[in-house]
Amino acid sequence: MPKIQVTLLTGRSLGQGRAKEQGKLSELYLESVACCEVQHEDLQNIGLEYGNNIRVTSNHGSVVVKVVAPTQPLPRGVVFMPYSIWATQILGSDTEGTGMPTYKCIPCTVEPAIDEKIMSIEELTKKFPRKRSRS
Amino acid sequence: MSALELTLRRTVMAPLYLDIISPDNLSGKRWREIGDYIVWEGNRKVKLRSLFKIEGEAEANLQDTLIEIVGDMSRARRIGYRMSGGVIRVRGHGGLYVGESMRGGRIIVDGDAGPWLGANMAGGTIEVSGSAGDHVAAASLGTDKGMTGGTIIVKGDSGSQTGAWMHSGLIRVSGSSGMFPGAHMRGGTIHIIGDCSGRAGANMRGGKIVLSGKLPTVLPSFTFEDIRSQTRVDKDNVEGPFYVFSGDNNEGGDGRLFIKKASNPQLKWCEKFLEV
Amino acid sequence: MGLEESTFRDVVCTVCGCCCDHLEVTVKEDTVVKVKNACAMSTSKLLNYMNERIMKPMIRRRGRLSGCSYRDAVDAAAKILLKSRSPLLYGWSLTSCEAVEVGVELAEEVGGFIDNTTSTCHGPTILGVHEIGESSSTLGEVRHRADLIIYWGCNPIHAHPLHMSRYTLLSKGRFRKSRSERTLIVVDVRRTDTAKMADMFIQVEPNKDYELISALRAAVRGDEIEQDEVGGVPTDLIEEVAEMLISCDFGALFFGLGLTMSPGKSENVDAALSLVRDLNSKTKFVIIPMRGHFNVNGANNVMTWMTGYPYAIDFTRGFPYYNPGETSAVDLLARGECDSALIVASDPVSNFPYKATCNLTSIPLITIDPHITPTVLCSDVVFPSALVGIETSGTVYRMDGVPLVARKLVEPPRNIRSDIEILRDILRRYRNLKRLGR
Amino acid sequence: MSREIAILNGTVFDPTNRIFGERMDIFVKDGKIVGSASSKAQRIDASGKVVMPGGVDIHSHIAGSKVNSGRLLRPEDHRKDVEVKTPTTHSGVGYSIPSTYTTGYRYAKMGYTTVFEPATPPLKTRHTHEELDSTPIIDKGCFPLFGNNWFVMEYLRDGKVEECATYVAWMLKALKGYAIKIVDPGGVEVWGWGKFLRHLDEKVTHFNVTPREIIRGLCKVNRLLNLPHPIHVHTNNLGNPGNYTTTIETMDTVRDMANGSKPIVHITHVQFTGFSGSSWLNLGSGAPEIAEYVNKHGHVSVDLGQIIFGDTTTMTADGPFQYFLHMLTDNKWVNMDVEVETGSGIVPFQYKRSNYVNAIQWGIGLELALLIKDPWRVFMTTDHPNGGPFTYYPRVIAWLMSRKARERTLSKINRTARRRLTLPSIDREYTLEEIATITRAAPARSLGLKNKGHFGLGADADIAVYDINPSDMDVLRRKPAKLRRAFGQACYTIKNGAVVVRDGKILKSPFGRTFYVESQTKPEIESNLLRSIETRFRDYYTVGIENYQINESYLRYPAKVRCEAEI
Repeated sequence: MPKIQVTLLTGRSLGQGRAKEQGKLSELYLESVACCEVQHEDLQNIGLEYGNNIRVTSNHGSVVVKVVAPTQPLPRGVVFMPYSIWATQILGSDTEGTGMPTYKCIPCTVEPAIDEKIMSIEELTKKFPRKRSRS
Repeated sequence: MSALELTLRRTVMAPLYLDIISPDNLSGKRWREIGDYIVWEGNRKVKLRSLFKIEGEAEANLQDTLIEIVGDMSRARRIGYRMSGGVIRVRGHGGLYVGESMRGGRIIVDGDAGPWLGANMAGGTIEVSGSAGDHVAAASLGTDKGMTGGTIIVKGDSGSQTGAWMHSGLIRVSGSSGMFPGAHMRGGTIHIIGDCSGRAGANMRGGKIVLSGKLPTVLPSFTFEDIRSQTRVDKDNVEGPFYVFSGDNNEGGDGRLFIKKASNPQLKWCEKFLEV
Repeated sequence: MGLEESTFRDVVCTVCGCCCDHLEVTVKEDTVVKVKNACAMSTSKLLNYMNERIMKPMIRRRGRLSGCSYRDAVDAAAKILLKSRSPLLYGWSLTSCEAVEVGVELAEEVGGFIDNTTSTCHGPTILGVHEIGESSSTLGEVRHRADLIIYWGCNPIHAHPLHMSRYTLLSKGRFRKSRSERTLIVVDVRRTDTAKMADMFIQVEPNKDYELISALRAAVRGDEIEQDEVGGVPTDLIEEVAEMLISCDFGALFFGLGLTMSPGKSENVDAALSLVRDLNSKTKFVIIPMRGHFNVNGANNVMTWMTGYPYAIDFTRGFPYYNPGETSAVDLLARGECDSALIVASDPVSNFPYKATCNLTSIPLITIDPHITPTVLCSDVVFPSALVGIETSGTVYRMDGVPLVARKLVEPPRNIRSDIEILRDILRRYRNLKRLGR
Repeated sequence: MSREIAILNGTVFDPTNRIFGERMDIFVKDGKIVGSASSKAQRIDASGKVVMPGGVDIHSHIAGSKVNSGRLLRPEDHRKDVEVKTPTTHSGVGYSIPSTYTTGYRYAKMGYTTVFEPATPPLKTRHTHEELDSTPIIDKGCFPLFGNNWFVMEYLRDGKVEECATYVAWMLKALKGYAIKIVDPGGVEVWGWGKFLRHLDEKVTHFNVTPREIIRGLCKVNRLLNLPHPIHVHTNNLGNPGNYTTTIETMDTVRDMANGSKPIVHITHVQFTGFSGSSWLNLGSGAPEIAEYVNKHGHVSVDLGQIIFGDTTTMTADGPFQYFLHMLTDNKWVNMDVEVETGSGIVPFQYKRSNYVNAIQWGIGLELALLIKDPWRVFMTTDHPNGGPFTYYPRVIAWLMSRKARERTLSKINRTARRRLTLPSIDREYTLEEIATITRAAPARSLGLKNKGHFGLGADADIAVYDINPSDMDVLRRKPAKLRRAFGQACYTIKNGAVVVRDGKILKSPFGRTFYVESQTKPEIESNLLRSIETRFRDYYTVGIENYQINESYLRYPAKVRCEAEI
């Protein structure tokens, strides 16, 4: 399988900002945030087209999202995901003693995941562990 | 010398404030008295006895006092706070703020230590057999004075901002270090034997940082000075050769950065400034 | 409020830290029907705030959330907090200062941690300020005086859509009348839509902001930079920019999460604050963080005047203690140190890193929020609440610390209370239970 | 339910009513001083103790955006002084910039019951009120800043004093402010460009008006509006050697407007503007000259701004001065310029006994207090937290009352400074009635608070009982530590008729009122004004005029002070 090393940025986008106010269970929200912007040549390197699903993997986790064209030009080797529960699946909790986890400049790999499904919000929330027994 | 042994009885799921555990507080105390000491576990006050099995005896003389703590203390804070003598040995994770404001004596952690190891330390020795977290020897928030004396030895890795605001003393990290070792440093020595993630000596005004491993790049506010074949760290000679930089010029600083030549071929560009 | 159509003027927007106060909102039959002067995000919020609302309190029973009475929910919440040794109270940026005040009182009473979303947006900025201070001003100063504007690691076109037109580049000030009297420099890793408007765009390599600022500081001091390029930017260009910074009459540096969220975090901000401080010995320069989340600055302010500290406050020992990295939400959760959580007007399950979230969902979780969010889906007790600035009024702080009142425009849905009421009721119930020895 | 208290057999000091240490009883009913009480009254035995009206602080930075920025800047300041939650009090932090609750408690513990925040940027005054509302026990108020306000400067440039007065009246009403505060007139506007203004007659860039014109103009405005408190002036050139001449010039520039015996200008923290000499090396005390001027001219009052040796946080609306202090000390620095109105700066600072300049400063404050003869025109302040935290007031009182206390400190300060100060040769020791005057009666009168600072019938029942036996005064003067302790921990503090402190412990913490003035101008004048500033307001500010104004309902317990304007 082709796989590329990239630097992941997460951030706000106008689409995410607008869709968030529509409701986080809405189709529009999933459309606008369960995605990853990848630069065109990078995408060709792994033999994919916009609209395919990809798997983004960091040291801390892995998630399947749709690959979309950058709304704002990206340099090569840099990919962008809007803030969302999909992006946080692959973020680490280390804060360098500042309280702030690293949301930007995260080394990741991107690979095709054409046949894999993008999980919905409900599915993702169910993935989290169940309650510890209340003692 | 006999040891006072504290063995954790149960898992602790809340922050545990153990600043009371130091030879200064416990030397010469009977175990019954020690068991009655109250510490905070989250928002509850609990007796030391309910947390630890307490065995052995604390020597009457401070310098001879040995406290052994057994268990995972990763949620504990400030073991050895302000201690001035004696020995604490933690078998397990040492927790946060191990040896904060320590003035003398020795702390040994057989395991990892959390962030703020030896913060504000003024004297004594801390040895960690595993890795340490961020802000080793740091200053408390808002102040400009971190470590002012003593020695910290970390056998594993250390996190970012190792030795930030350090004024004096020695830190030696055998493994690699995160970003910003010696940030805002005013004096003292930091030796990192492994690699460093970058930005060594940012805003330093004085002191010395010796990097034996790889450093991605030197900050642009440093000036290349020279190549030295070796340098001294504490009483030892460390073999180079080293590229020597001075800075941080942005702070009008006069700190020294020793970067091992052999590990850092990417810094070869600076050799063009060598006076032939 | 009546069936008549009525229009509110000078309405304060409740989306980002710009707190634009010139919105015109038309209301009919307790519904917003028209919004004028607002940006896309704001319009979307005002027209869609009824989407996915929670309409009644819920409690998790046998693994499922189901409706319950308000009293039962208050009781359940109070009991969770009463049992807890280290509860975490998190959120606070989408609510009013008045609600935050009650929140701090609750945190003190229950002996818990209170943190606001600052810790995952501009927390590092505050840590930088602790060390360096800041040379700052209100946005109006920039509008009237600035002839040089820098956006660094932020993208106002997307995140603060009216920032440029109301306060900076495109605004009309007393001493700067038009766009042509101002210069815009944008520094970013991407050529963002904001960058497209710049007179000069500097593309920095990811995670090289610190190096670039260091180089700029050196160039401003007049030091020679020995490297040919820094962070992908040629040294000649850096020197040119430094010259621009020194020779302006009034410069303003706005920075965003590009600095606070990249590795280095508080040190990145530290460098930017130092750069601006240094520049003040040559000209006038101010720096303003692009605070994002509506009233996050208000939450900082309230916490600061009540406790001395802006966020990440530890009340477990009965007095305020503060140390982000130790007492901040993500770190507490990552270390598994909290045994219950109360989330107000925030969605940490969507925003926190995976490991921290896992610990959050595995402890008893109380959420107060107007909308269904992933955090709500993971909660044990859920309170629906009224939206500040739409269904209830309250004080909010703009990114530059200008306080405003966000007004009530419509009635909230039936039986939906404000954050203040809910928090007060939980506090009251908690005190009663405690007095009764639970 | 009527709440009655009888304070029996105390030695009462009520300078306003010419009661100087008489053994008498004070009665309280429903929050007011009354002539007698029923047998149901709570009885407080004050025999062998001193009874004074509650303290009134005319100038203390306790609330608002710069105070909060100071808190934010200094976690290290809070860490060393914390207050733990008790059944009657909230937790908090203290030292130089205490949190709001702690501020209220600590003032009350010293027997202070009224405090004024002396500098609020109008645009951020809502913030000031939020903090004042969060400060328990004490009554309070705030002074909005006018000395660099664009509208004010434009009106005065154009000679439109009446329009300016209408504007100021509207602002005070809109902001719920209490008095006109002037800080470094014109200088802060110039600092908006990073520049400095040095003389009273230097033109303000772009505005074609001078500091002298601003001060004179606002003094006239104050008179036209009949405001209860005179203009409250922080002069130009603060912190510069030789600035005592600026201070005297500032006082003198309004001399011709004097009106009977009532002061028309209040110069605040005059210690900071009482430097003689031409450099830091030959800095001296300008206190004798200033005191001489004050002694000769009834139109002036001053407060001290006494410094306390130790660590503190300086904060003022004087942005340029704070920048200067930052450059001097290399300490961290916050600057916050506020559009159209003002600025502010914050720098942590340490006053050292061994430092020549600091020692001179310490001497200036005390010399002023001791050389100005009329205690009704000099008030005790530390310009909290600029000179030092307000919690050090007992120390200042001890210095004023006890020569011995002064000598002890003098023996430890910089030797050159000691040689150059007049202080060692001053014998005066304040009496208890003089202390009662400079800490309560006089500031209350200066503020025009008719029901504060005295025990006349109907006055507010704000009372402090101190463990001082007046017959032991000679002993106490030799043991200043006892004096300090007594003034630091009131036996009783009664606020609004309720016992809030007993033996230095908080019993309960009700919230006090917020005073603001409404000077009634003719209605048509005000509506004309609003019409005329509407467009300009939009051009000047980044908020709408609707959102700028603060409703009375925004305050927890508003207390309006009315006055009649002459326009």
